[in-house]
Amino acid sequence: MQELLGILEGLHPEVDFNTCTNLVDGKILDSFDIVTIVAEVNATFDVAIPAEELIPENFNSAQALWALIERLDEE
Amino acid sequence: MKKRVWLKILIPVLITVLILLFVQQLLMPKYMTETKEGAMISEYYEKDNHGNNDVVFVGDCEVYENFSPVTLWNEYGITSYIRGSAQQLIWQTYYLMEETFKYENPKVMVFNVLEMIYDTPESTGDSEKREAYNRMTLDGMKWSKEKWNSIAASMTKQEKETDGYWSYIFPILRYHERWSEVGAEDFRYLFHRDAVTDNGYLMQVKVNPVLGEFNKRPLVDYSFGENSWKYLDMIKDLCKEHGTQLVLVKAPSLSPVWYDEWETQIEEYAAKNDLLYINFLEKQEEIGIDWNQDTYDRGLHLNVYGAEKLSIYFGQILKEECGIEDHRSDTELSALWTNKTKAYEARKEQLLLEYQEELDSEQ
Amino acid sequence: MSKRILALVLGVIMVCGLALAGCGGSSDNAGNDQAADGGAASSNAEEYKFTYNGTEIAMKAPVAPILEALGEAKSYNEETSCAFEGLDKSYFYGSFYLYTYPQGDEDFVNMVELVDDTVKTEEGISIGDSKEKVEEAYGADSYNGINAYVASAGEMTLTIIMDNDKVSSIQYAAVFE
Amino acid sequence: MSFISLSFLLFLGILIILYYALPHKWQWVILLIASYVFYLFAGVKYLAFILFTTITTFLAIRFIDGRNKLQKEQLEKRKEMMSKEAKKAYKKQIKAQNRLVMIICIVLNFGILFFCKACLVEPLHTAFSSNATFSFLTIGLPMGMSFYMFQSIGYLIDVYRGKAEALTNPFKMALFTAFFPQLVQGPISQFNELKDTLFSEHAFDRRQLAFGMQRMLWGFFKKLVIADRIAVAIGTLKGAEYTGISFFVLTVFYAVQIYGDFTGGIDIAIGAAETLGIKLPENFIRPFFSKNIAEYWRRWHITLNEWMKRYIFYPITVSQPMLKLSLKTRSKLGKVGMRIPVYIGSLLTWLATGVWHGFNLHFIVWGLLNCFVIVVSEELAPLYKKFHDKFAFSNKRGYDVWQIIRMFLLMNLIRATDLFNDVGEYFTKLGSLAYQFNFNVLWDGTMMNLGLSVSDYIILGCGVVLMFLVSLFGRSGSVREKMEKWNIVLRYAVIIALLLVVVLFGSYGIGFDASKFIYNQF
Repeated sequence: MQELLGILEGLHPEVDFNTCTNLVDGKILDSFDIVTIVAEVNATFDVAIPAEELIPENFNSAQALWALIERLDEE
Repeated sequence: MKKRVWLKILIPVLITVLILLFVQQLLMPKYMTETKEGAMISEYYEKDNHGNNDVVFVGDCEVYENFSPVTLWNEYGITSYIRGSAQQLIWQTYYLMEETFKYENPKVMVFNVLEMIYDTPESTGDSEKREAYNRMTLDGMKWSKEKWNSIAASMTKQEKETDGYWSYIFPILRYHERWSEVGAEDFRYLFHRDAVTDNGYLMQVKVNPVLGEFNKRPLVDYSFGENSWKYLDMIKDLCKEHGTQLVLVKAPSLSPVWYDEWETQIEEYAAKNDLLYINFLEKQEEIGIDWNQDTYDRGLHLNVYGAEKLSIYFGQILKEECGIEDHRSDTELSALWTNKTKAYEARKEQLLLEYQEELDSEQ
Repeated sequence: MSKRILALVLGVIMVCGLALAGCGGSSDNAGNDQAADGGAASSNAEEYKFTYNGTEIAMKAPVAPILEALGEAKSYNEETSCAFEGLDKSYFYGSFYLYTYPQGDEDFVNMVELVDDTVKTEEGISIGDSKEKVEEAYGADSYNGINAYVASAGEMTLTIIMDNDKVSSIQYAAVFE
Repeated sequence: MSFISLSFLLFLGILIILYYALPHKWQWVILLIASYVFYLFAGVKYLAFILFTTITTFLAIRFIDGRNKLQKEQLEKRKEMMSKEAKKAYKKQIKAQNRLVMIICIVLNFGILFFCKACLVEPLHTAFSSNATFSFLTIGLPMGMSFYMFQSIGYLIDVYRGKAEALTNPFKMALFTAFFPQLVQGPISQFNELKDTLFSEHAFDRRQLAFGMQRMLWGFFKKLVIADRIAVAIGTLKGAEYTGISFFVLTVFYAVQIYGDFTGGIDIAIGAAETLGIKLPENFIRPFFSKNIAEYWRRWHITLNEWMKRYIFYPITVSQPMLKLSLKTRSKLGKVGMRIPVYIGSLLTWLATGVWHGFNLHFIVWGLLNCFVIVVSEELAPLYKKFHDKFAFSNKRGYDVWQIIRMFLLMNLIRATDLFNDVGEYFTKLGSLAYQFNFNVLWDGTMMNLGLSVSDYIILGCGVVLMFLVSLFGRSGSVREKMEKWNIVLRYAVIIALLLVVVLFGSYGIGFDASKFIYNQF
């Protein structure tokens, strides 16, 4: 989780990712950011997030994203 | 509660419709001082103009500028009306005839055969002009099956592609761009019109003599179109059905030139169907037309002097060959036509006055 | 996994697209060529003109300079059209008629009719010429199957009416929509 | 049947009456029938195309759904017997079958789309040059093909991905594909967004009906009064002799036209659906108030860009080869290398978007230009930031306005590519902006010879100001909801006035050229 927060803060240092829950709906993350996150996650956790999971619900908060990573890691 | 909801919908809708109707009324051209031809079709519906006509002429300028109903009354006691409009085409004539039978059952219908030369709306050439002519003939008609059919038969390709029927149902769609031209005339004639004709006759008093002979340019094809024949048959059948005698005429207008090949076709048709056909071009001498005096536009149409001469000549035929009776002893009709004659004389006087002023100012 | 598949699908689409783009290109060209071919008869080809004593008379040309060059007409006539402004005029010069139509304040050439054999078309045809001569000048294709040769170019047509295999009338006319 | 016709209004009026008067459980069936009636007006021969898409996608969806159900059944039944690996292998096998069916369906459909766009829409060129009111966004031969196809293919992929339920009723599939308001020029809806509102029952709601009609009226205003009126001038300005500042004027006029035309059309579509109680997704959110191109594309033609993102950009950029590539380039190029897949993805997406608009070089150039500007500005973002940190702008609002104007002008230049079939011509004109400062065209009478009269300019000027004010007014919430709070007389007065403006000042029908009619007294 800390590593994930590190990735996110690397992209948007001005956002508090611990509390923010509308990263996509609030237009903080755009599609370029999302794709960058996917690449970073792949590099860091060796988890490939498929295109169908690139939906706002999974990216609106750091928690949701972490949950997604854990779920995919299990499969 | 329920009632109030409906009122809330109904009142704004009603107001909107009323405003739109008013604006439409304002924007439609009135044709009172310019292009008077546009106001003629609707004049027929005036109370005194229909219901007891012995003879009804239907057609284009070759009838509405060449025959004078007031002269026919004063000379022969014949009641008549001309349902004319500019460049009226044969199907428009047919539907106007059909509509006329809903208002009266005349003894004679007169059709001018020059209309046979146009087979389709496209065959008249300039489609923009054609559209304007369609408007002048069709907008003035009251709503009826005949109007609808006439619209269907008349629309140009461009009209069909744009608003089609809709612009006849809601003329505001056609005239909406007139907002920048609205003038005093549009307000003055918002709810009424003046008579621009005398029982359909559009009077002209000017004198512009014929310059020279009109050239008979050879044509590739002299035969009338299929559509023209179809409607001529329909006109013939319609009159027969109503027990009305159909009289074919060719007005004495020198132009557009009337070809011998056309004459033959009409003569054959008249003979075959036992119709009376009079080509006034061949009777110029008997009628007494003087092309130096009796035309206002160099031989295309007669002026009032020529029209009166032609009416006197034609009245004789109507009386003798068609058996139209003299109604001058009918007091009611007499009163009506006395008024019409007065209006006619007044108009003639007025137009002559204007013409004189124009001539004076030119000198 | 699905994304790879989609990438693959995209690849296929792209290839498909490029292939068809090629097809599109060729069909476009075909269409254009066709238009050009069709145009030979109706739009692109040189319009027929009548030249009289060095004065060129083209359809829809402003008539004022032409009238000036031609000098006084032998006779003149004018016609109105119902309810519309302006006059259609005709001028007779002995061997041909010149007809005009009004637009705005000016008149333009509407029609020219040749009436005797002292004048001829630019292709050398005059009244009384034989059928063969006409076909040589305008092609047998232009025959309307009844009695006339009709050659169209641009916004005009040239009509040559035959009577007993001899030219009886030659008419240039502007074409309107 | 065009939206811009009384026939359409009559059609919609009859539909609304039937829709609310007949039992509400039939509503979706009525919509289906109405949609096909609407489609039939475009021509019977096009029916085959839409039926083909409907049937193929439906069959593919049924197959995928059937396989998934079978998989679930099997896994349930043999829960104990199968090892984890066996389960995985089985799932993979099913997935592969599904994938194959999906691909066949997509290739079939897009194959037809490409064929039609490349070979049937040949008159595209002529449509552009001869008819100035034609906008490339309404391409459709057959009508609406790009739109309904994207919508159903999107749905198919969603089903494959397990993100959308599979319809079992083919007629519902037919309605989803052919729902008439979105047939003409979108929006492209996602199944999950549309299904509830489209298939459910809607009670008559006077407010909703009024709102829908108001939105349509506003759309008619934008289309008829603004876009169609300015179209004449655009046709003229495309001429070769108009370069330099005249070209600049063209780009601004084109912005006005395309905005009026496209957002107006979408307003009519969304409004028409709203009268039936159906909510379509928004396609525009005040796009000209964007501060950069990337933002502009998030606010202009949203549903198409969303589609491209979901089904092209993401799948490409997060595909295995791309991720591997990203790892590789990262080790060599550091953080920037990480972004290589993003750029490749963007490039391909913009190419696809360009091709979607039409098989023409200028559309491809258009796509590439957009892509280029977005990528460059994205890459330069840190630089900008440094710059702003150093030179803090005292006037934040002023800077926002500057950004908006800059975006507007830049986007105008990019957009102008689709005005010229000949890309060379576009670049020639673009280049002339660099050296030809013929500002005198603005007052030397050139502007009066474009086919627009003084009154046209006045109407256009007032219309544009009105659109601008309404956009400003709408930033803080729905204009129609705000108007609802007004006095009823004022509200109706405004609406009736707008209706009159559309009827009178709309550019439609056969013009009445009174000058030709002057009666001749001689």
